[in-house]
Formats: sequence, structure tokens, C-alpha cells
Amino acid sequence: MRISVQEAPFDLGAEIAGFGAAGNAGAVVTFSGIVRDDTGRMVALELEHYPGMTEKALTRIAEEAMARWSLADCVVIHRYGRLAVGEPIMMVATAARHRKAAFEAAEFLMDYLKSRAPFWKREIGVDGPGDWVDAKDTDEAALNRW
Amino acid sequence: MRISVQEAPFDLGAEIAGFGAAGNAGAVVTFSGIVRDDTGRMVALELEHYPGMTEKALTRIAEEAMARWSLADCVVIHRYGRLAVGEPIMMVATAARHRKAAFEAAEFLMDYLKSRAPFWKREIGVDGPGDWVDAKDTDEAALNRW
Amino acid sequence: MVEVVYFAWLRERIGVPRERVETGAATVSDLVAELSAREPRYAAAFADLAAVRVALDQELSDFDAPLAGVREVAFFPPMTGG
Amino acid sequence: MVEVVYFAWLRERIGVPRERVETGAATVSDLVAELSAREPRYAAAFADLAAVRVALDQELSDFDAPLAGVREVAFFPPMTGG
Repeated sequence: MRISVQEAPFDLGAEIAGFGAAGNAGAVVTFSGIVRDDTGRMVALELEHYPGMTEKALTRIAEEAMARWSLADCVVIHRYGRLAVGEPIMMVATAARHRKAAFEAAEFLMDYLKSRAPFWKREIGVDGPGDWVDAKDTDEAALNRW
Repeated sequence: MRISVQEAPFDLGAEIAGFGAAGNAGAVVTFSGIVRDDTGRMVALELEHYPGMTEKALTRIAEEAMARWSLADCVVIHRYGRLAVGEPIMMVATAARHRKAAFEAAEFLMDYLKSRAPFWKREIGVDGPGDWVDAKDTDEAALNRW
Repeated sequence: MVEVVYFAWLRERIGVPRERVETGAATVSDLVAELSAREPRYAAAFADLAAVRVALDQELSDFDAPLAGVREVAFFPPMTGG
Repeated sequence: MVEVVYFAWLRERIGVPRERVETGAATVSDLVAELSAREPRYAAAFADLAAVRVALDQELSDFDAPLAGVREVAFFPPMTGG
């Protein structure tokens, strides 16, 4: 299991090279989130987080996924700072014996990350800092299925 | 959209570098399947396929996923030949605006690949070629949800 | 004349990966019956048709399908991709 | 004495990322009331508590929670990770 909260980019391919091999995993799922511009006027996102609490929250969520789906391995990497449109923000990876567990665990990690990890995003537009991104009701609702 | 049926290994990280950027995707999901040894006596899988039909079947499945989940992009790579325990067999990747579509499309691709792409696997054990892997009823049943 | 191809354990039981077959069979079932009557290795391969799938010109099909105009018939076990 | 930290628009409205607060507040709600009474910038930041979350010593908590023994109180908007 590996948790990282970092400003630097990550290399998804390198993160999952040989991933889960020790646990005889047959299935690896990854999710990566990318800065998207829906308005055509955004140049970046500024991500703020709560050092200390972030690592604790991510560790707890990852440990729950490891136990609940008997994962062979699990990675959660989340960036902060200024991230340009098109840049990867974060990734999760799960390794399990079968595909169903790997998919479910990755979706669980994402749903919890969205609403329970202390990150906040602000849009940086062509004219400078803009609005803080509001939490979505649908993200909170997504937790109910677990 | 990219479909490949190949004997050579693939590089998952390279396959999804910049993936979906043109379509303003915010979510990328990948699945990779790895040769697993559940018996402790298997050294490899031998994968046979139906050249021509395989490419057609994968293309059709990928096109359906692209349309149904409005994907920004989609990759399906499946290997054949002799693959040692621990080696990646295949990968799919999906890029969509939101995570739900990217996850669903990847699961759809996997469910169809399992039962509708003309591949057959034989276990190669420490003592030589063993049994052909039977199709699972659960894989056929998994198609019903789509 | 039709090209018949076999995969996995069907190929092994029949002993060849592909062959050209002179046939007037109207349907896939008729072709299977013709081949099974020809030699024991075919009868053995086609003994349990619930475990056999068929594709006509590389499209999944079924045993009732007509063979008129078909160039390639493939027989194989249920697929196990992924 | 308790360390109070603010994030995102709460930090901006209050104007500091963290501060040490001398308080005898029994609960988070009491602390919010104390701060809001102190200066308009606090009252503005805490005007809509439905949009504010609280963590005590880096664990998510709620406004009824007691402050006894707590070293760090954090106020922030609903989280938007991922």
C-alpha cells in the first residue's frame, strides 16, 4: 500500500509496474483524474489541502479498501498546488485476484476521496483566480452505496 | 480509439500518456489482466485467437462503448502466444468527462472481452501443457447487466 | 466448398487447424452431421455441441444458420478472453 | 488555548491561515459563536454553517463536539478531492 500527497507529477505506468505480483493478483484497475476545462476560459486549478489530515484520511480510506476487497495492493497519489488544464491531478490503483473486486475497490476509493479527503479546488481563469469549486451533492450521494 | 491484437508486451503508461486530452476528458480508467497462478504449478498461459475475427470483435465492442458512454477515447490491447505467470495479458483504457462513465465503459469492455472475443487459454504447467481454461458461467452472466 | 477452421481443443481433437470441405450442407448442423459421420475424430470433437460455438465468416452464429454464400466456418469452445 | 486553522474561502474571509485562540468554549458551536461575536470577518465566514465542516485534531467532527483536550480545530468548506 502506498499513499502520497505531493506537488510533483506522478508516473502511472511506473507506479503499477509489477503491481500486485506478490499477491498473485490477476486484475489491476487504475483511475486518474485530469484537470478539465469546461468553460474554455480556465488555465489551471489551484489545489489546497490540509497537511497531516490529508495523509491520515487517505491512509484510512485505502486501508478500508484493502481489507474489504482483500486487495493484493493499493496506491493513492494526490497532487496539490497549481495544476494546468490537461495535467493529472490524482490516481488510484487497485490489484486484486478478480476484476470485480479491483473495479469496486477503485470506485470506492474515488467516491471517498471526492468527499472525505481534505482538498479544495479553485479555478484559475485567463483573468486570474476565480471561484472555489463547490462540492457536488451527487458526490456525497455516491457514498451511500458502500 | 485504438485496437491491437499482438504478441508483444504493451506499455500501459505510454498508452495513456495524454489520453483523452483532445476530448477534454477528466477521468481515465484502465484495467489490466495479469497471468495468475492459483495452483503453484503453472508457469505460463498459452493464448490462441482467431486472427481477423478477433480484431473485428474488439473493434465492435470498443465502438459500442465509445458511443454508449460518449467516451473521449478508448484503447483495447490483447496479447496472444505464451505469457508467463505475472505478465500482463491485456489492457483496456477509457477516457470520459466524468468518472462514472469511464468506470462503467471499462467494465463493459471487460465483460464483453471475456465472453465475446475469440481467445482461448491453455495452462502450461511445470510438467508441460495442461488443460484448456473453461469459460465461466459468471462471465456469461455478467453480460446481462448491460 | 467451404473453409472450415478449428480452435483450441476442437483443433486438437480434429487434428488440423483448417481444411477445405466439399459439402452441400444447407445449415451448420448439417455440416456437423456430415463431418461426424465421416471419421471418429469429428464425432468426438462434436459429441457435446453445448460446448461448441460457431462463427460464419468471422461473425458469431448458431447451428441453425444456413451456409449458402458462407466462405469460412469456424468451430471453437466458449471464448475465454480478458 | 487552541490552534484554529482555516482553509479555502474560510481562510480568505478570515484573512489568516491559522491562529492561536484563547478560549473557554465547551463545544465547537461555542467557539464559532465566540469568534463570530469578535469581528465581522468571522461572522461573515461563519454566516452559513451548512457550508462549513469542522475537524478536531485532524478528524472530521461536528459542531456539537466538546473541545476539552483538543489541540487543533480546523474549519473548511465541503471537501472536493479527486
